[in-house]
Amino acid sequence: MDIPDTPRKLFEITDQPLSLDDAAARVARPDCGAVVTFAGIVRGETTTEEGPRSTDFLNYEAYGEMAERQLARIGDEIKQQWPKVASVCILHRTGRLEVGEPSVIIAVATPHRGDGCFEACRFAIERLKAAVPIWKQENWSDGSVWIEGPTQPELSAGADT
Amino acid sequence: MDIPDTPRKLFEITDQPLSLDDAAARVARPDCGAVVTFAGIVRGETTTEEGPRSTDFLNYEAYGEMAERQLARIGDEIKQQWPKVASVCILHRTGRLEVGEPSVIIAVATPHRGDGCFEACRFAIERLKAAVPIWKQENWSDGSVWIEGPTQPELSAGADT
Amino acid sequence: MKIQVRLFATLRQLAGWPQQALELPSGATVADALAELDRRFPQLTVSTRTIYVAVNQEYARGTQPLQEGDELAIFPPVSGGAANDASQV
Amino acid sequence: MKIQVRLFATLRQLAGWPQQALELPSGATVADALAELDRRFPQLTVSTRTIYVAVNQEYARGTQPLQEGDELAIFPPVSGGAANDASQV
Repeated sequence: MDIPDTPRKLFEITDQPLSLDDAAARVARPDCGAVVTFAGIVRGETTTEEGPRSTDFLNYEAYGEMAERQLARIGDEIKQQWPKVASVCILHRTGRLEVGEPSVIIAVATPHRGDGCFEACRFAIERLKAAVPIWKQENWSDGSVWIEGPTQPELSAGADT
Repeated sequence: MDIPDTPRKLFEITDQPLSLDDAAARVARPDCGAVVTFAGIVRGETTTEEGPRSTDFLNYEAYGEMAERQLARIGDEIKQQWPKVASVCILHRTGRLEVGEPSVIIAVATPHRGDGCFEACRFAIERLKAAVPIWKQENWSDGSVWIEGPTQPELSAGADT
Repeated sequence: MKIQVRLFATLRQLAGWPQQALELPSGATVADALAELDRRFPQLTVSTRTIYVAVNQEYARGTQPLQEGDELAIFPPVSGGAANDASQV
Repeated sequence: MKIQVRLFATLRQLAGWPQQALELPSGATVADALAELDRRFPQLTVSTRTIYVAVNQEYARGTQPLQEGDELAIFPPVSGGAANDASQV
Protein backbone atom coordinates (compact mmCIF):
# COMPACT_ATOMS: atom_id res chain seq x y z
CA MET A 1 0.00 0.00 0.00
CA ASP A 2 2.74 2.45 -0.86
CA ILE A 3 1.55 5.81 -2.08
CA PRO A 4 2.70 6.08 -5.68
CA ASP A 5 4.79 8.98 -6.91
CA THR A 6 2.63 9.47 -9.99
CA PRO A 7 -1.12 9.37 -9.42
CA ARG A 8 -2.86 6.38 -10.97
CA LYS A 9 -6.37 6.47 -12.38
CA LEU A 10 -9.15 6.22 -9.83
CA PHE A 11 -11.79 5.15 -12.35
CA GLU A 12 -10.57 2.70 -14.90
CA ILE A 13 -11.79 0.11 -17.40
CA THR A 14 -8.92 -2.26 -18.07
CA ASP A 15 -8.22 -5.64 -19.62
CA GLN A 16 -5.53 -6.29 -17.02
CA PRO A 17 -6.00 -8.39 -13.85
CA LEU A 18 -7.28 -6.40 -10.87
CA SER A 19 -5.68 -6.25 -7.42
CA LEU A 20 -7.20 -5.15 -4.12
CA ASP A 21 -3.80 -3.99 -2.84
CA ASP A 22 -3.41 -1.87 -5.96
CA ALA A 23 -6.86 -0.31 -5.55
CA ALA A 24 -6.20 0.37 -1.85
CA ALA A 25 -2.89 2.04 -2.73
CA ARG A 26 -4.71 4.30 -5.21
CA VAL A 27 -7.00 5.66 -2.47
CA ALA A 28 -4.32 5.87 0.25
CA ARG A 29 -4.10 9.25 1.99
CA PRO A 30 -1.95 10.24 5.00
CA ASP A 31 -5.03 11.20 7.02
CA CYS A 32 -7.04 8.06 6.18
CA GLY A 33 -7.05 5.16 8.64
CA ALA A 34 -9.82 3.09 7.03
CA VAL A 35 -10.12 1.49 3.60
CA VAL A 36 -13.11 -0.66 2.62
CA THR A 37 -13.06 -2.64 -0.60
CA PHE A 38 -15.57 -4.68 -2.55
CA ALA A 39 -14.55 -7.31 -5.08
CA GLY A 40 -16.98 -8.98 -7.46
CA ILE A 41 -15.60 -12.42 -8.29
CA VAL A 42 -16.46 -14.79 -11.14
CA ARG A 43 -18.32 -17.68 -9.55
CA GLY A 44 -17.75 -21.23 -10.72
CA GLU A 45 -20.95 -22.51 -9.18
CA THR A 46 -24.26 -20.72 -9.06
CA THR A 47 -27.45 -21.85 -7.42
CA THR A 48 -30.41 -21.16 -9.70
CA GLU A 49 -34.08 -22.06 -9.57
CA GLU A 50 -33.25 -24.94 -11.92
CA GLY A 51 -30.53 -26.22 -9.57
CA PRO A 52 -26.77 -25.72 -9.57
CA ARG A 53 -25.12 -24.40 -12.70
CA SER A 54 -21.45 -24.35 -13.60
CA THR A 55 -19.73 -21.44 -15.38
CA ASP A 56 -16.67 -21.93 -17.59
CA PHE A 57 -15.64 -18.30 -17.93
CA LEU A 58 -17.06 -14.81 -18.49
CA ASN A 59 -16.47 -12.19 -21.14
CA TYR A 60 -16.93 -8.54 -20.22
CA GLU A 61 -17.42 -5.83 -22.82
CA ALA A 62 -17.49 -2.13 -21.93
CA TYR A 63 -18.22 1.18 -23.60
CA GLY A 64 -14.92 2.27 -22.11
CA GLU A 65 -14.94 6.06 -22.42
CA MET A 66 -18.52 6.38 -21.19
CA ALA A 67 -18.03 3.77 -18.49
CA GLU A 68 -15.05 5.60 -16.97
CA ARG A 69 -17.06 8.83 -17.05
CA GLN A 70 -19.96 7.11 -15.26
CA LEU A 71 -17.61 5.63 -12.67
CA ALA A 72 -16.19 9.07 -11.93
CA ARG A 73 -19.75 10.33 -11.52
CA ILE A 74 -20.40 7.65 -8.90
CA GLY A 75 -17.32 8.98 -7.11
CA ASP A 76 -18.79 12.48 -7.20
CA GLU A 77 -22.13 11.25 -5.87
CA ILE A 78 -20.33 9.51 -3.00
CA LYS A 79 -18.42 12.63 -2.01
CA GLN A 80 -21.68 14.59 -1.95
CA GLN A 81 -23.46 11.99 0.15
CA TRP A 82 -20.52 11.13 2.46
CA PRO A 83 -18.39 14.29 2.65
CA LYS A 84 -15.77 12.62 4.85
CA VAL A 85 -14.90 10.13 2.11
CA ALA A 86 -11.41 11.16 1.02
CA SER A 87 -11.00 9.00 -2.05
CA VAL A 88 -12.84 6.44 -4.21
CA CYS A 89 -11.39 4.04 -6.76
CA ILE A 90 -13.48 1.84 -9.09
CA LEU A 91 -11.80 -0.59 -11.47
CA HIS A 92 -13.63 -2.89 -13.89
CA ARG A 93 -11.99 -5.49 -16.02
CA THR A 94 -12.92 -6.44 -19.58
CA GLY A 95 -12.22 -9.46 -21.77
CA ARG A 96 -12.12 -13.07 -20.69
CA LEU A 97 -12.23 -13.75 -16.95
CA GLU A 98 -11.77 -17.15 -15.38
CA VAL A 99 -13.57 -18.47 -12.32
CA GLY A 100 -12.14 -16.89 -9.14
CA GLU A 101 -10.92 -13.71 -10.82
CA PRO A 102 -12.30 -10.32 -9.77
CA SER A 103 -14.30 -8.47 -12.43
CA VAL A 104 -14.78 -5.31 -10.40
CA ILE A 105 -12.96 -3.78 -7.45
CA ILE A 106 -14.07 -0.76 -5.44
CA ALA A 107 -11.98 0.93 -2.75
CA VAL A 108 -13.10 3.74 -0.45
CA ALA A 109 -10.83 5.56 2.02
CA THR A 110 -11.94 7.63 5.01
CA PRO A 111 -10.16 9.05 8.06
CA HIS A 112 -12.14 6.78 10.42
CA ARG A 113 -14.22 3.65 9.91
CA GLY A 114 -17.41 5.48 10.91
CA ASP A 115 -17.00 8.10 8.19
CA GLY A 116 -19.05 6.27 5.55
CA CYS A 117 -16.52 3.93 3.93
CA PHE A 118 -18.76 0.87 4.28
CA GLU A 119 -21.89 2.66 3.10
CA ALA A 120 -20.13 4.39 0.19
CA CYS A 121 -18.58 1.14 -1.03
CA ARG A 122 -21.96 -0.56 -1.04
CA PHE A 123 -23.53 2.41 -2.83
CA ALA A 124 -20.83 2.26 -5.51
CA ILE A 125 -21.49 -1.35 -6.48
CA GLU A 126 -25.26 -0.78 -6.58
CA ARG A 127 -24.86 2.26 -8.82
CA LEU A 128 -22.31 0.55 -11.03
CA LYS A 129 -24.64 -2.34 -11.72
CA ALA A 130 -27.48 0.01 -12.59
CA ALA A 131 -25.88 2.59 -14.83
CA VAL A 132 -22.35 1.84 -16.03
CA PRO A 133 -22.24 0.56 -19.64
CA ILE A 134 -20.60 -2.83 -19.18
CA TRP A 135 -22.02 -6.19 -20.27
CA LYS A 136 -21.15 -9.71 -19.38
CA GLN A 137 -21.35 -12.81 -21.53
CA GLU A 138 -21.65 -16.03 -19.60
CA ASN A 139 -19.96 -19.09 -21.08
CA TRP A 140 -20.85 -22.65 -20.15
CA SER A 141 -19.62 -25.92 -21.55
CA ASP A 142 -22.53 -25.92 -24.02
CA GLY A 143 -22.90 -22.33 -25.13
CA SER A 144 -22.83 -18.66 -24.22
CA VAL A 145 -25.28 -15.82 -23.69
CA TRP A 146 -25.08 -12.07 -23.19
CA ILE A 147 -26.61 -11.21 -19.82
CA GLU A 148 -28.97 -8.23 -19.78
CA GLY A 149 -29.40 -6.53 -16.45
CA PRO A 150 -32.73 -5.39 -15.04
CA THR A 151 -34.20 -2.49 -17.00
CA GLN A 152 -33.76 0.97 -15.48
CA PRO A 153 -36.85 2.74 -16.86
CA GLU A 154 -35.34 6.19 -16.31
CA LEU A 155 -32.42 5.33 -18.59
CA SER A 156 -34.40 3.72 -21.40
CA ALA A 157 -34.49 5.64 -24.66
CA GLY A 158 -37.97 4.33 -25.31
CA ALA A 159 -39.41 6.06 -22.27
CA ASP A 160 -40.57 9.03 -24.29
CA THR A 161 -40.07 8.09 -27.94
CA MET B 1 -6.94 -14.52 -5.80
CA ASP B 2 -6.00 -18.11 -6.55
CA ILE B 3 -7.41 -20.68 -4.21
CA PRO B 4 -4.42 -22.20 -2.44
CA ASP B 5 -3.79 -25.95 -2.41
CA THR B 6 -3.03 -25.95 1.30
CA PRO B 7 -5.45 -23.95 3.46
CA ARG B 8 -3.93 -20.87 5.06
CA LYS B 9 -4.93 -19.59 8.49
CA LEU B 10 -8.13 -17.55 8.57
CA PHE B 11 -7.37 -15.92 11.93
CA GLU B 12 -3.77 -14.90 12.36
CA ILE B 13 -1.55 -12.63 14.42
CA THR B 14 1.63 -12.06 12.43
CA ASP B 15 4.66 -9.78 12.34
CA GLN B 16 4.68 -9.94 8.52
CA PRO B 17 3.20 -7.24 6.22
CA LEU B 18 -0.49 -7.76 5.44
CA SER B 19 -2.04 -7.92 1.98
CA LEU B 20 -5.67 -7.50 0.94
CA ASP B 21 -5.20 -9.80 -2.05
CA ASP B 22 -3.80 -12.46 0.27
CA ALA B 23 -6.74 -12.12 2.69
CA ALA B 24 -9.24 -12.26 -0.20
CA ALA B 25 -7.55 -15.40 -1.51
CA ARG B 26 -7.92 -17.02 1.91
CA VAL B 27 -11.72 -16.58 1.85
CA ALA B 28 -12.19 -17.43 -1.85
CA ARG B 29 -14.83 -20.10 -2.52
CA PRO B 30 -16.15 -21.31 -5.89
CA ASP B 31 -19.71 -20.28 -4.99
CA CYS B 32 -18.79 -16.82 -3.66
CA GLY B 33 -19.16 -13.81 -5.94
CA ALA B 34 -18.63 -11.07 -3.36
CA VAL B 35 -15.71 -10.26 -1.08
CA VAL B 36 -15.69 -7.23 1.21
CA THR B 37 -12.53 -6.21 3.01
CA PHE B 38 -11.64 -3.68 5.67
CA ALA B 39 -8.11 -2.41 6.20
CA GLY B 40 -7.05 -0.33 9.19
CA ILE B 41 -4.13 1.82 8.11
CA VAL B 42 -1.53 3.68 10.21
CA ARG B 43 -2.32 7.35 9.78
CA GLY B 44 0.43 9.91 9.49
CA GLU B 45 -1.82 12.82 10.37
CA THR B 46 -4.59 12.83 12.92
CA THR B 47 -6.97 15.65 13.74
CA THR B 48 -7.39 15.97 17.51
CA GLU B 49 -9.11 18.45 19.76
CA GLU B 50 -5.71 20.09 20.25
CA GLY B 51 -5.19 20.39 16.48
CA PRO B 52 -3.33 18.22 13.99
CA ARG B 53 -0.87 15.66 15.31
CA SER B 54 1.79 13.73 13.44
CA THR B 55 2.62 10.06 14.06
CA ASP B 56 6.08 8.60 13.39
CA PHE B 57 5.21 4.92 13.67
CA LEU B 58 3.19 2.45 15.75
CA ASN B 59 4.13 -0.63 17.72
CA TYR B 60 1.54 -3.36 18.14
CA GLU B 61 1.80 -6.01 20.84
CA ALA B 62 -0.57 -8.98 21.03
CA TYR B 63 -1.37 -11.84 23.36
CA GLY B 64 -1.04 -14.00 20.30
CA GLU B 65 -2.61 -17.32 21.29
CA MET B 66 -5.60 -15.68 22.96
CA ALA B 67 -5.98 -13.11 20.19
CA GLU B 68 -6.22 -15.76 17.48
CA ARG B 69 -8.78 -17.62 19.57
CA GLN B 70 -10.82 -14.41 19.98
CA LEU B 71 -10.61 -13.70 16.25
CA ALA B 72 -11.93 -17.18 15.47
CA ARG B 73 -14.80 -16.53 17.88
CA ILE B 74 -15.69 -13.36 15.95
CA GLY B 75 -15.82 -15.56 12.85
CA ASP B 76 -18.22 -17.92 14.65
CA GLU B 77 -20.42 -15.03 15.76
CA ILE B 78 -20.57 -13.79 12.17
CA LYS B 79 -21.66 -17.15 10.81
CA GLN B 80 -24.41 -17.31 13.41
CA GLN B 81 -25.65 -13.80 12.63
CA TRP B 82 -25.21 -13.96 8.82
CA PRO B 83 -25.61 -17.63 7.89
CA LYS B 84 -24.89 -16.95 4.21
CA VAL B 85 -21.34 -15.79 5.01
CA ALA B 86 -19.13 -18.54 3.59
CA SER B 87 -15.79 -17.49 4.99
CA VAL B 88 -14.15 -14.87 7.23
CA CYS B 89 -10.46 -14.00 7.53
CA ILE B 90 -9.01 -11.62 10.13
CA LEU B 91 -5.30 -10.80 10.16
CA HIS B 92 -3.58 -8.46 12.62
CA ARG B 93 0.01 -7.41 12.44
CA THR B 94 2.36 -6.90 15.38
CA GLY B 95 5.67 -5.09 15.78
CA ARG B 96 6.67 -1.78 14.25
CA LEU B 97 4.34 -0.37 11.57
CA GLU B 98 5.11 2.65 9.46
CA VAL B 99 2.60 5.25 8.29
CA GLY B 100 0.49 3.89 5.42
CA GLU B 101 0.84 0.23 6.39
CA PRO B 102 -2.23 -1.83 7.32
CA SER B 103 -2.36 -3.04 10.92
CA VAL B 104 -5.50 -5.12 10.48
CA ILE B 105 -7.23 -6.68 7.48
CA ILE B 106 -10.63 -8.35 7.48
CA ALA B 107 -12.10 -10.22 4.50
CA VAL B 108 -15.62 -11.65 4.25
CA ALA B 109 -16.88 -13.75 1.33
CA THR B 110 -20.53 -14.41 0.44
CA PRO B 111 -22.29 -15.85 -2.62
CA HIS B 112 -23.97 -12.48 -3.37
CA ARG B 113 -23.32 -8.94 -2.23
CA GLY B 114 -26.63 -8.81 -0.36
CA ASP B 115 -25.77 -11.81 1.80
CA GLY B 116 -24.24 -9.82 4.67
CA CYS B 117 -20.63 -9.33 3.58
CA PHE B 118 -20.69 -5.57 4.25
CA GLU B 119 -22.46 -5.91 7.59
CA ALA B 120 -20.28 -8.81 8.76
CA CYS B 121 -17.07 -6.98 7.87
CA ARG B 122 -18.16 -3.95 9.85
CA PHE B 123 -19.18 -6.15 12.78
CA ALA B 124 -15.76 -7.81 12.77
CA ILE B 125 -13.77 -4.60 13.17
CA GLU B 126 -16.09 -3.37 15.94
CA ARG B 127 -15.74 -6.63 17.85
CA LEU B 128 -11.99 -6.79 17.28
CA LYS B 129 -11.48 -3.36 18.78
CA ALA B 130 -13.57 -4.25 21.82
CA ALA B 131 -12.33 -7.68 22.82
CA VAL B 132 -9.18 -8.92 21.07
CA PRO B 133 -6.04 -8.63 23.25
CA ILE B 134 -3.87 -6.37 21.11
CA TRP B 135 -2.36 -3.05 22.15
CA LYS B 136 -0.83 -0.21 20.22
CA GLN B 137 1.95 2.09 21.22
CA GLU B 138 1.97 5.41 19.43
CA ASN B 139 5.34 6.95 18.66
CA TRP B 140 5.83 10.63 17.89
CA SER B 141 8.99 12.62 17.34
CA ASP B 142 9.06 13.46 21.09
CA GLY B 143 7.98 10.29 22.83
CA SER B 144 5.69 7.30 22.89
CA VAL B 145 2.65 6.09 24.79
CA TRP B 146 0.67 2.88 25.08
CA ILE B 147 -2.89 3.52 23.97
CA GLU B 148 -5.61 2.07 26.17
CA GLY B 149 -8.94 1.48 24.49
CA PRO B 150 -12.29 2.37 26.04
CA THR B 151 -13.12 0.14 29.00
CA GLN B 152 -15.53 -2.74 28.35
CA PRO B 153 -17.15 -3.09 31.80
CA GLU B 154 -18.29 -6.66 31.10
CA LEU B 155 -14.67 -7.74 30.50
CA SER B 156 -13.11 -6.02 33.48
CA ALA B 157 -11.84 -8.30 36.21
CA GLY B 158 -12.78 -5.68 38.78
CA ALA B 159 -16.46 -5.92 38.00
CA ASP B 160 -17.09 -8.36 40.80
CA THR B 161 -13.88 -8.53 42.79
CA MET C 1 -25.78 15.31 -41.38
CA LYS C 2 -23.61 12.38 -40.43
CA ILE C 3 -23.38 10.74 -36.99
CA GLN C 4 -21.41 7.77 -35.67
CA VAL C 5 -23.41 4.82 -34.36
CA ARG C 6 -21.81 2.44 -31.85
CA LEU C 7 -23.30 -0.89 -30.81
CA PHE C 8 -22.42 -3.09 -27.85
CA ALA C 9 -22.94 -6.64 -26.61
CA THR C 10 -26.02 -8.37 -28.10
CA LEU C 11 -26.72 -5.47 -30.47
CA ARG C 12 -23.18 -5.52 -31.84
CA GLN C 13 -23.49 -9.24 -32.43
CA LEU C 14 -26.92 -8.96 -34.08
CA ALA C 15 -25.69 -6.23 -36.44
CA GLY C 16 -22.29 -7.73 -37.10
CA TRP C 17 -20.53 -4.37 -36.72
CA PRO C 18 -19.40 -2.28 -33.74
CA GLN C 19 -19.40 1.18 -35.33
CA GLN C 20 -20.77 2.77 -38.48
CA ALA C 21 -21.56 6.21 -39.87
CA LEU C 22 -25.25 7.03 -40.35
CA GLU C 23 -26.61 9.76 -42.62
CA LEU C 24 -29.64 11.59 -41.20
CA PRO C 25 -31.68 14.63 -42.20
CA SER C 26 -30.73 17.80 -40.38
CA GLY C 27 -32.78 18.22 -37.21
CA ALA C 28 -33.18 14.47 -36.64
CA THR C 29 -33.67 13.25 -33.08
CA VAL C 30 -32.49 10.12 -31.32
CA ALA C 31 -35.88 8.54 -32.11
CA ASP C 32 -35.43 9.37 -35.81
CA ALA C 33 -32.01 7.72 -35.78
CA LEU C 34 -33.45 4.61 -34.14
CA ALA C 35 -36.23 4.45 -36.77
CA GLU C 36 -33.65 4.72 -39.53
CA LEU C 37 -31.55 1.97 -37.97
CA ASP C 38 -34.66 -0.21 -37.61
CA ARG C 39 -35.34 0.25 -41.35
CA ARG C 40 -31.77 -0.46 -42.46
CA PHE C 41 -30.90 -3.16 -39.92
CA PRO C 42 -34.13 -4.97 -39.01
CA GLN C 43 -32.14 -7.73 -37.33
CA LEU C 44 -31.31 -5.20 -34.55
CA THR C 45 -35.01 -5.14 -33.55
CA VAL C 46 -34.41 -1.80 -31.86
CA SER C 47 -38.13 -0.98 -32.03
CA THR C 48 -39.18 -3.94 -29.87
CA ARG C 49 -36.14 -4.43 -27.65
CA THR C 50 -35.30 -2.69 -24.36
CA ILE C 51 -32.36 -0.50 -25.21
CA TYR C 52 -30.43 2.35 -23.68
CA VAL C 53 -29.10 5.19 -25.80
CA ALA C 54 -26.20 7.55 -25.13
CA VAL C 55 -25.28 10.63 -27.12
CA ASN C 56 -21.64 11.64 -26.77
CA GLN C 57 -21.33 9.28 -23.80
CA GLU C 58 -24.29 10.65 -21.84
CA TYR C 59 -27.59 8.80 -21.47
CA ALA C 60 -30.19 10.37 -23.79
CA ARG C 61 -33.94 10.31 -24.45
CA GLY C 62 -35.61 9.73 -27.80
CA THR C 63 -36.58 13.39 -28.05
CA GLN C 64 -32.97 14.62 -27.96
CA PRO C 65 -31.94 16.38 -31.18
CA LEU C 66 -28.73 15.15 -32.81
CA GLN C 67 -25.89 17.22 -34.23
CA GLU C 68 -23.39 16.56 -36.99
CA GLY C 69 -20.57 14.39 -35.65
CA ASP C 70 -22.48 13.12 -32.61
CA GLU C 71 -21.63 9.67 -31.26
CA LEU C 72 -24.85 7.68 -30.76
CA ALA C 73 -24.35 4.50 -28.70
CA ILE C 74 -27.07 1.87 -28.45
CA PHE C 75 -26.89 -0.97 -25.98
CA PRO C 76 -28.89 -3.40 -23.86
CA PRO C 77 -29.48 -2.96 -20.11
CA VAL C 78 -26.09 -3.05 -18.45
CA SER C 79 -24.86 -6.14 -16.60
CA GLY C 80 -21.41 -5.28 -15.33
CA GLY C 81 -20.32 -5.62 -11.77
CA ALA C 82 -20.34 -8.25 -9.18
CA ALA C 83 -20.73 -11.68 -10.61
CA ASN C 84 -22.26 -14.13 -12.98
CA ASP C 85 -25.88 -14.02 -11.98
CA ALA C 86 -27.74 -11.02 -13.31
CA SER C 87 -30.92 -11.60 -11.35
CA GLN C 88 -29.46 -12.17 -7.94
CA VAL C 89 -25.94 -10.80 -7.52
CA MET D 1 0.02 -24.11 43.85
CA LYS D 2 1.95 -22.40 41.13
CA ILE D 3 0.48 -20.40 38.24
CA GLN D 4 2.08 -18.47 35.36
CA VAL D 5 1.42 -14.74 35.23
CA ARG D 6 1.70 -12.92 31.90
CA LEU D 7 1.70 -9.15 31.50
CA PHE D 8 1.19 -7.06 28.37
CA ALA D 9 1.72 -3.51 27.13
CA THR D 10 1.80 -0.90 29.93
CA LEU D 11 1.68 -3.55 32.65
CA ARG D 12 4.62 -5.42 31.17
CA GLN D 13 6.60 -2.18 31.04
CA LEU D 14 5.67 -1.19 34.60
CA ALA D 15 6.71 -4.58 35.97
CA GLY D 16 9.77 -5.00 33.78
CA TRP D 17 8.93 -8.65 33.02
CA PRO D 18 6.53 -10.36 30.59
CA GLN D 19 6.01 -13.66 32.41
CA GLN D 20 6.67 -15.04 35.86
CA ALA D 21 5.59 -17.90 38.09
CA LEU D 22 3.46 -17.00 41.13
CA GLU D 23 2.99 -19.18 44.21
CA LEU D 24 -0.54 -19.06 45.65
CA PRO D 25 -2.39 -20.94 48.37
CA SER D 26 -4.57 -23.74 47.10
CA GLY D 27 -8.11 -22.50 46.36
CA ALA D 28 -6.97 -18.97 45.48
CA THR D 29 -9.13 -16.96 43.10
CA VAL D 30 -8.20 -14.44 40.40
CA ALA D 31 -8.83 -11.68 42.96
CA ASP D 32 -6.45 -13.36 45.40
CA ALA D 33 -3.78 -13.52 42.69
CA LEU D 34 -4.26 -9.82 41.91
CA ALA D 35 -3.93 -8.94 45.60
CA GLU D 36 -0.73 -10.95 45.85
CA LEU D 37 0.66 -9.23 42.73
CA ASP D 38 -0.30 -5.84 44.16
CA ARG D 39 1.66 -6.67 47.32
CA ARG D 40 4.74 -7.96 45.53
CA PHE D 41 4.75 -5.51 42.59
CA PRO D 42 3.17 -2.26 43.81
CA GLN D 43 4.41 -0.45 40.67
CA LEU D 44 1.77 -2.45 38.71
CA THR D 45 -1.00 -0.58 40.55
CA VAL D 46 -3.39 -3.38 39.66
CA SER D 47 -5.72 -2.38 42.48
CA THR D 48 -6.42 1.10 41.08
CA ARG D 49 -6.01 0.55 37.35
CA THR D 50 -8.59 -0.69 34.84
CA ILE D 51 -7.38 -4.14 33.88
CA TYR D 52 -8.68 -7.18 32.06
CA VAL D 53 -7.80 -10.66 33.21
CA ALA D 54 -7.73 -13.91 31.24
CA VAL D 55 -7.28 -17.39 32.62
CA ASN D 56 -5.96 -19.89 30.10
CA GLN D 57 -6.74 -17.40 27.32
CA GLU D 58 -10.37 -16.79 28.26
CA TYR D 59 -11.62 -13.59 29.89
CA ALA D 60 -12.21 -14.20 33.58
CA ARG D 61 -13.83 -12.55 36.61
CA GLY D 62 -12.20 -11.94 39.98
CA THR D 63 -14.27 -14.70 41.58
CA GLN D 64 -12.90 -17.41 39.29
CA PRO D 65 -10.89 -20.07 41.21
CA LEU D 66 -7.41 -20.83 39.91
CA GLN D 67 -5.82 -24.22 39.37
CA GLU D 68 -2.23 -25.39 39.45
CA GLY D 69 -0.55 -24.53 36.13
CA ASP D 70 -3.12 -21.94 35.06
CA GLU D 71 -1.96 -19.09 32.84
CA LEU D 72 -3.18 -15.79 34.26
CA ALA D 73 -2.83 -12.87 31.83
CA ILE D 74 -3.30 -9.30 32.99
CA PHE D 75 -3.58 -6.44 30.55
CA PRO D 76 -5.02 -2.97 29.96
CA PRO D 77 -8.14 -2.30 27.83
CA VAL D 78 -7.34 -3.47 24.32
CA SER D 79 -6.47 -0.99 21.56
CA GLY D 80 -5.81 -3.07 18.47
CA GLY D 81 -7.48 -2.55 15.16
CA ALA D 82 -8.10 0.26 12.87
CA ALA D 83 -5.74 3.12 13.43
CA ASN D 84 -3.84 5.44 15.65
CA ASP D 85 -6.61 7.20 17.46
CA ALA D 86 -8.13 5.17 20.26
CA SER D 87 -10.98 7.51 20.99
CA GLN D 88 -12.23 8.05 17.48
CA VAL D 89 -11.20 5.39 15.00
